[in-house]
Parts: sequence; C-alpha cells; structure tokens
Amino acid sequence: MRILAYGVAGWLILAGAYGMVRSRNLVHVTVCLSVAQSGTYVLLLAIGYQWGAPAPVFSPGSPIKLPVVDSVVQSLAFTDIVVSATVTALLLALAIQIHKTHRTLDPDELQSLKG
Amino acid sequence: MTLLLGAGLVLILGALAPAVWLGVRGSALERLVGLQMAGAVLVPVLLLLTYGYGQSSYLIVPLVLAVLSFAGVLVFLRLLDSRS
Amino acid sequence: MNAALIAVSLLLVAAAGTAVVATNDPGRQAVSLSALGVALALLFFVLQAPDVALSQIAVGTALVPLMVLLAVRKTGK
Amino acid sequence: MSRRARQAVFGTGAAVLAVLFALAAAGLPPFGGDQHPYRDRAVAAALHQATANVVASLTFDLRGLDTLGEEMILLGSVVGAVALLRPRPDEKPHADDKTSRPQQDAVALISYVFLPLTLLLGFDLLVHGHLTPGGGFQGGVVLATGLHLLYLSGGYDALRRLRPLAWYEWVEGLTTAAFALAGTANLVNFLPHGRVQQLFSAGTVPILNILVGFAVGAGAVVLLAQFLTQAITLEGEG
Amino acid sequence: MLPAAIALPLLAGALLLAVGRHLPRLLADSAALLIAAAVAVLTGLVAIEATGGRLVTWAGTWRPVGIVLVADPLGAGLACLAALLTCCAMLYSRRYLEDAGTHFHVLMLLFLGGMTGFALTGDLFNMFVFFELMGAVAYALTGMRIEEPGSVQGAFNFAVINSLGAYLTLAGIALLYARTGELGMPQAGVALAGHRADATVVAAFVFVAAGLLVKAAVAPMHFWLADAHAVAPAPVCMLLSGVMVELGLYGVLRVYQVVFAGTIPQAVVTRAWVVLGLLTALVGSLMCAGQRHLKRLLAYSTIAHGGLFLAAAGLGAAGPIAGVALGVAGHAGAKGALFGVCGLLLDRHHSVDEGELHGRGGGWREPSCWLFLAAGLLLTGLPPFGPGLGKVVAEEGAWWLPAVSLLVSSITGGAVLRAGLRVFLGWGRRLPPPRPDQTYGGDESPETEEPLPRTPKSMLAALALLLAGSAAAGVTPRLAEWAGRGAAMFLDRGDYLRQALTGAAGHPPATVPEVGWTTSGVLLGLLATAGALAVAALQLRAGEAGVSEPGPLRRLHLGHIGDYVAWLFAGVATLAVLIGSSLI
Repeated sequence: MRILAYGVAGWLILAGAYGMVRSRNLVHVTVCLSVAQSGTYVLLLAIGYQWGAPAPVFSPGSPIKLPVVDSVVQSLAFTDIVVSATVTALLLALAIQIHKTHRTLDPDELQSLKG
Repeated sequence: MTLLLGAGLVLILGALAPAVWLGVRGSALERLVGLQMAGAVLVPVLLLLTYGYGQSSYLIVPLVLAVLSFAGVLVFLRLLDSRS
Repeated sequence: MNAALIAVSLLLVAAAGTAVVATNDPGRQAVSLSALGVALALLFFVLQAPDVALSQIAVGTALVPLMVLLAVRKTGK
Repeated sequence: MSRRARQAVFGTGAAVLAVLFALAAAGLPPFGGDQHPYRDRAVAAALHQATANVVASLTFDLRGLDTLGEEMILLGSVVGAVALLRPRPDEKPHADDKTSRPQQDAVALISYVFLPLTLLLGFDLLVHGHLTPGGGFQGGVVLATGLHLLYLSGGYDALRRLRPLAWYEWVEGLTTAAFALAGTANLVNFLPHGRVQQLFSAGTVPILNILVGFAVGAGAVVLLAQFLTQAITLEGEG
Repeated sequence: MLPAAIALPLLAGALLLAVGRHLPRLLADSAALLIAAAVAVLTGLVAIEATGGRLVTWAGTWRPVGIVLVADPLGAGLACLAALLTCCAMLYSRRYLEDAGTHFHVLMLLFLGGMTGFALTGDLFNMFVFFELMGAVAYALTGMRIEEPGSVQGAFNFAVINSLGAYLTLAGIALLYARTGELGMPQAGVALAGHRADATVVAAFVFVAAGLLVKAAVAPMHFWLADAHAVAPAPVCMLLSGVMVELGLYGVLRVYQVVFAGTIPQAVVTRAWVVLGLLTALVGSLMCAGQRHLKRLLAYSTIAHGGLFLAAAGLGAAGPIAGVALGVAGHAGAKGALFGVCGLLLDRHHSVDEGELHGRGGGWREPSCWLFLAAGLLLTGLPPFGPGLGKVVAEEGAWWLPAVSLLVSSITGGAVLRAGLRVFLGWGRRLPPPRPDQTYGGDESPETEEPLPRTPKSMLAALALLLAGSAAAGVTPRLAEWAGRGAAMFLDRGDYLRQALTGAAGHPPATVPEVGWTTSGVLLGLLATAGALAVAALQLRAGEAGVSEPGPLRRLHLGHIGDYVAWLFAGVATLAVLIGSSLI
C-alpha cells in the first residue's frame, strides 16, 4: 500500500509536469499544473492516514474516541486546494489575455520574449 | 459494517470506474455523460461507506455532492451546448 | 476492506489524472478534470478526510472546471 | 529547443527525481502507521478549545495565521483576476446574446427548486463548520454555486440583475478585513469556549467560519463574474 | 509586534479594497504609502532590537501546536528592506496604471504582507503559504498591462514556473512531515538532529529547496525572471528584483540552517551552492552583456548578482553572509533606481530599446541621466558605497570569489553603463535594427495614462531616495556592524532552536565578523569599476558586436513554457545529484 499511495502521488506530479512539457495550448498547461498539484494532496493525505481511525471530527451525539487520522495534513491539503483554485483562476485570466494579444495559445507560436 | 463497505466497493468497481472511464474518453458531450453518471453513482457509494464506517457526520458529503454535481453538469451542458 | 477501498480509489485517481493530462483538447479536458475531481473526492473520503473531500467537491468538480470551460470558450473562437 | 530535446531534458531530470522520490518514500514510516506527534498535540489543543472538528480548529485557531495568508491569497487572486480581466478600451459588451435566453422549462424548474436548497446547504455548512465536516470555504463556494444556478434558470441577464458586482466587492473586502481583524485577534481565541459538541462552542471558530464563508462566497461570485463577462458578453477584438 | 508587522499591510489592503472605489486616488496613494512606512518602521525597530537576541512570538498561545514567528536581524532586516522598497515604489507610482484603480495599491500591500510574513515565519508550511501569497500577487502585478503581448506572456511563464516550484516545495514539506511529524522549522530541526542523512532527508531538502531556488532565479531555473522583469511595470520590478529574488535565497539558506544543518553537512551543501551559484553568475553575465532591451538587461544583471550572492552566502561563514546582506541592500536601491529610470524612458519614448533610444535620453541636463549613470556606477561596486562594500566583504570567503565577483561586476556593470551612455548621451555606434531572435524593446505602450509633460517630482524623489539608500549602505558603520551580528546569529543554530522552542532570552553572538572597508577592498572595488568602464567602452566602440552574445545560450531563452518546465526539473535533479553524490 505504501508503494501504491506514494507512487500515485509521485506519478500525478510527474504526469502533470510531462503534460506541461509537451503541451500545445496554454489552457492545457494550466490544467496539467492543477493535475500536478493534485499529486500533493494525495501525498499529504496518504501521510496522515492511520488504519482504522476515523476522521478528526467529534460530531455531536457520538462519544469522543481516539485515535483519529492526522488532522494536520487535512488542514494543509485544504489550504492547498484553495491555493490551487486561485492560481488556476489567475493563470486562466492570463491565458485569456494572451489569446487576445497573440491570437494563439500555442507556446510554439508565442514570440514576444526571446533571448 | 464490512458488508456495507463491500457493497460500496462493488459499486465503485462496477459503476463508478466505468463512469469515470466514460468521463475521460470521446467528445466533450460523451464525457459529460460519464461525468453525470460518476456524480450520480458516487452519491450512493458515499452513503454506503458512511454507514459502513459508522460515522453519521460524513453524510453531509454525499448531500453536497448530489446538489453540486447536478448543478455542475447542467452548467456544463449549457456552456457546451451554446458553443457548438 | 479498507485497504481494498483505498487501493481502488488510488488507482482510479491515477487513471483519471493520466487521462486528463493525455487529453489535448482543453474543452474536453475541462469535463475530464471534473471527473478527476470526483475520483479525488472518493479517495479523500475513504482516507477519512470528509472536510477535504467537501472542498474538493466544491472547488475541484464545480468551480475550477467551470472556469476552464469559460476560458476555453473565450479563447477557442 | 526542439520538442525532442525538450523531452530529453525533462526525461533526464524527471528520472533522477523519480528515483530520489522512490528512495525517499521507501524510508518513510509505514502507510497508515500511528506515529503522528503533531496530530496528538493538535487534537488535545482542539478539545481544550472545545472545537469538535479538529480540522476547523487547526484552520481557524491553532494555525490561524496560515488561514489568514490563504484568505489573502484568495483576495489577491480575485483582485488580480479582476484587474487582469478588466475590459480593454476597445472592448464593449454586446447586448444580444443567445445564452441569455431562458433555458427550457424543465431545466428552469429544476434550477428554481435547487436554488434555495443549495443556499440552505451552504448556510448549514457555514454554521456547523466547527462541529461537522465543512466550514467557511466549502460553504462559501456552495453559496456561490447556488447563485449561479440562476444562470441556468433565468439566463445570464437574471444573474446580472441579482448580482450587482460593486456590492459583492464590498462584501468581499469588508468580510476579508473583518476576517483579518478577527484572525489577528484570534491569534488568541478570546471568546468563551463553551462545551465541546455544542452549537455555541469553540470560541471564535464559528464566527470566523461564517465570515470566511461570506468572503469566499463573494470572492467566488466576483471571480466567476469576470470569466462569464469575458466569455459571454465581451465583444471586441478579442 | 511580529504578527502586527504581517497583519497590518494585509488588513490595510483588504480595507482599501472595500472602500477603494470611493476614494480619491491621492488618498489611496497616501494611505498605501503610510502603511508601508509604518511597516518599515516596525520591522526596522524589530531588526535593531533583534541584534541583542531574537524576538520569538507564537501566533496564538499554542506554544507546541501553533506557528512560531522568529525575527533575527537578517530576517527582520529583509522585511524592512521590502517595506522601504514598497514605500519608494508607491511614491514612484503616483501616476501609474490609473485604469487599474486602487487594485494596484491593494495588490502592492498584499505583496508587502506576503514578504514580511515570509521573512519572519519560523514554520515551513506557513512559509509556503506566504510564498504563494507573494507569488499570486506578483503574477497579477506583472501582467497588469494587459494590452502588451509581452506582459501577459511573461506573467504567465512566471506564474507557471513559480507555482510548479512551490508544489515541489510542498511535496518536500510533506516528506519532512512524514519523517519528523513536525511543521515548525525548529521542531523539525530538533527531530532530525543527529540522524543520518538518508534518502528521505535528502529528498525533503532537495524538494523544499526547489521552489525557493526557483524564486531566487538560480540557473537553470532562472528563465522566468527575465521574462517577468522585462515586462512588469517599473515599480513592481523594483520589488521583484530588489527583494523577492533575495527572499528566495534567504529562504533556502534559512531552511538549511534551522532544519537540515544538523543532518546534512555544511560542506555538502556548500559544494552545491557554489556550483549552482557560479553557473547562475556566468549565465546571467553572458546574457546581460548582449541585451538591447533595457529592462531585460537589468533582469539578467539581477540573475548574475543572485548567483554571486548564492555562491558567497552558501559558504556558510559569517563574513560572507554579512557581506551578502549589505550587498542585497545596496543592490536593491541601485537596481530599483535603474528600473525606475527605465519606466521614465518608457513613458516618454514608448520604448526601452537601446538602439531605438540612441541619444534620445535627454543628455546631461536630464536628471534621469545622472540617476541612471550613478546607479550603474554603484552597481559596479564603486567604493565606498553599499553594493561595493557588500561585494568586498563577501569576497573574503574564498580565494576564487574576488575573481568571479570582478568578472560579474565588470560585465554587468559595463553593460548597464554602456546602455546608459548610449541612450542618454548618444555615445558609441548606432545599433542596427533588432534581429528576429532578439527581444525588441520598442513600440511599447507607456505605463501612465497620458504622457507626463515633465517628470513629476515624486518620481524623481523616489529614485533619489533609492540611490541614497544604496549609497548609504556602504558608509554607515552601524549598519555594517548590525549585518555582522546578524550574520553571526543567522549561523548560530543552537541558539535559534533554544530560543524558538523554550522562549529563553536571547543573547548576542559570541564572535562577530569584522565588516568594513579595507585597503585591498577599496582597490578591488576600484578595479571592478575600472573594468566596467573598460567593458562599456569596448561595447560602445563595437556597435553591433557589442550587443551580440553566444548564440546557443540565447536559443535556450525563448519564452517557451515547455522548455522552462523541462529545465526546472533538470535543475532540481542537478541539485539532487550534487547533494546525493557526496553523501553516498
């Protein structure tokens, strides 16, 4: 299970980055970036898991029982998700403006920054 | 408990996985069908797992999923529709 | 049973993620990204993180794909 | 670089890093183990603060500074996206838009049914964030999504009428400021904690949840509005 | 006091957003300026107080659970530098980007809050959050001029590469958390201390360093910087070049010192920093020499200086670190002033292209001519001013440093002087029109709403202040002494851990390096200036050849996002090999 969990996390990061390397569209680059980031969520939550422990939420009506799974990584993953959404929004906004000024989103055809 | 979790697992393998598979293949509209199915199947899966884990507070998750995935698919449909 | 659930969810996420990256047309990618969001929500749920699953559902299956689709609509014309 | 050269450079780097990552993962404690020292301290602190949802406690109380930063990232991105997507001088909104037509009756009906349901669900997430899974962020996004169901039922015009953007920017700015203030003050959780698992417990956590919920909801609405405007109404050379 | 220094600009930014649309521009300007000044005073006081012992605050009362903020002289000093630069940038930008309204001010204040938070935090994840805050705001600020093709593309490249770096950093933080179960830097440092540097520790370090090195524009992860700095509005460039790059450097050194120094030996990382630093200095200098786009030229000069800083500070000795601290302060002022003058040129002539502006800068009677040339001279390391003192002190670290520093200063300083002489005085041969593989700086839209009839006094005042600050960094003995103490405290790991974890009273460092001008230092500084003048003269005579450069290197810098991602991975892999190979 260790191999699978960490492997999937690493795979998502690498696959996302590879998608960015071979991409022909900046919106595609943005989506690949968010796939790469989802690798970090998987990594974080995999680290915090504990067999047989429930979520760190002691809801009303149920007794307070320990242990629970690691709440810290959940808080981190949660922050991470919000960060990802905001960065994606900014990148998409930039992509829209790039399309307006360049008439293309293909990185091979963008020519304004050289040397 | 294990029975419920097992039922969830069967549903994941038998319905959710094919739905996600549909969601990543073909044209945008074909994918949308898969997405709609995945959202619809995930709700009972999460319900089964909630009872399987014996954590009633998890129920909020399928509830939110049911509402949002439905709304999401409708918005998608509308945007894809007026594009083509 | 937990192990099987986690393993299946992990594989589902890996497959969906790979498929999203491999899709070249961003319009289709937006829909598949939403499907990846669904798979991730399941994974977070079986990893006992309902809080994170909720935000993934809210952000990853609705908000972000919607923005992607709107951007595609604007730039695809 | 040529495509091939680029992929070769990437492949080499990625291979090295993949090996490093694999070795690193092999040296980690086993998956699902019980060694989580920070978790143990956090759970104890959360219970001491009478916060039943430990994740909420970490987010809004114990590690509140992270959330302050995160909230500011959100604010900065919204402001940034608004600034980046501001209409250029040569762009004007065009009046006739086929997407502004109301949708078919069935869809409209469904949307009207779902709208109050979604809003209620959003509020529920906000109010019980310290007790059950959920909280300000999720609730805020659900509220914003609920509002955008209007787009389905009444068309884009109905949405625009119900969504005076200046007003949302106010809400966004003020609630963010309120959050910053409360968050700074909350660097000490100064309200009475109450008893764990009660609605009125956890001190400032539920208040922050609600504030954040409105801030996030307003932010998401403003953000989506920018994209909708770009995609649907702006004509120009674009 | 520390949470206030972080929260004040953030809070003010949020409030400004709420009321901004009804605020007259002048009021918004003054408010933002005032807040930045208040943060500068606050962090300045903290920095001075910290020379007697670090200031430690736990955000929240949750000593073992919450987030620890630790201010030592270098960290607080950097925060103060960021606030001072923000002041100058706000003063300079009174007439800037008027169609963006108060959004510009809000973003600048959030940017400042992100930088102070990054400099003062003692917690890894909190560092990541502020790193992202700096980033997200900077991406938006860079792309502000939405009708410029270069501007939006540069901002996009900046955003993608920095975000990818940040995610690698987060992965590293996750690995470290899995290993130690801690997020606080001092706690993690204690948990790691005495353990062998196995693959997990190395991987955690390499990944955490990745994002920070990207921010510090270390080759081959530097590509985004030239793109972003060439296109960002001038006041934003002041902050990006003057302090954000240096914050990346600070972050990586700080993380090593506090978390990993007990596990990975200093000699191992020194080797990596020296190799990467020299590579960066070389690439930056070569690319700098051949630019005709003025802002791109300055950007490559920043890269070269960053490499020099990394190589010197990476030695892990107090003397060089003190030198780098002074050098960073001096560099920030001089480079800020240079970017400011470029903004003026852009406003007046709609161009920042050296060939196109030939002789059009306005001659000796134009104040910006003096500012530009003076800043260029400062940048070469002319004694007795700030950048020079920094370089001289830093050079005492290793025998090869003076030679490298001489080379970098001569080439980059020479390029700046050459450009200034050509643009303002019309010296040298005329440049031919740009080749298709060069970035052309002409035909850009100005950053002000309408052309300014004459340069507003506020702009000139901001530039003069920057220059004065840069010069003063070299002739203020107190500052040099503080830098020396700060450097000694930066390296005193045991004391950091003890103070952060137990709240014990701090004590001043035992040994403080001597920081000041020496005879050999003055000679070296003069030599560098002379070298720069010689390079400038050569390039002016050479004309076309003066702005050409090695071809293959230029062909790597094409603004292609796929290339940049590939090099990012190659760069992180290089670091991994450099560290890993000497541990096996």
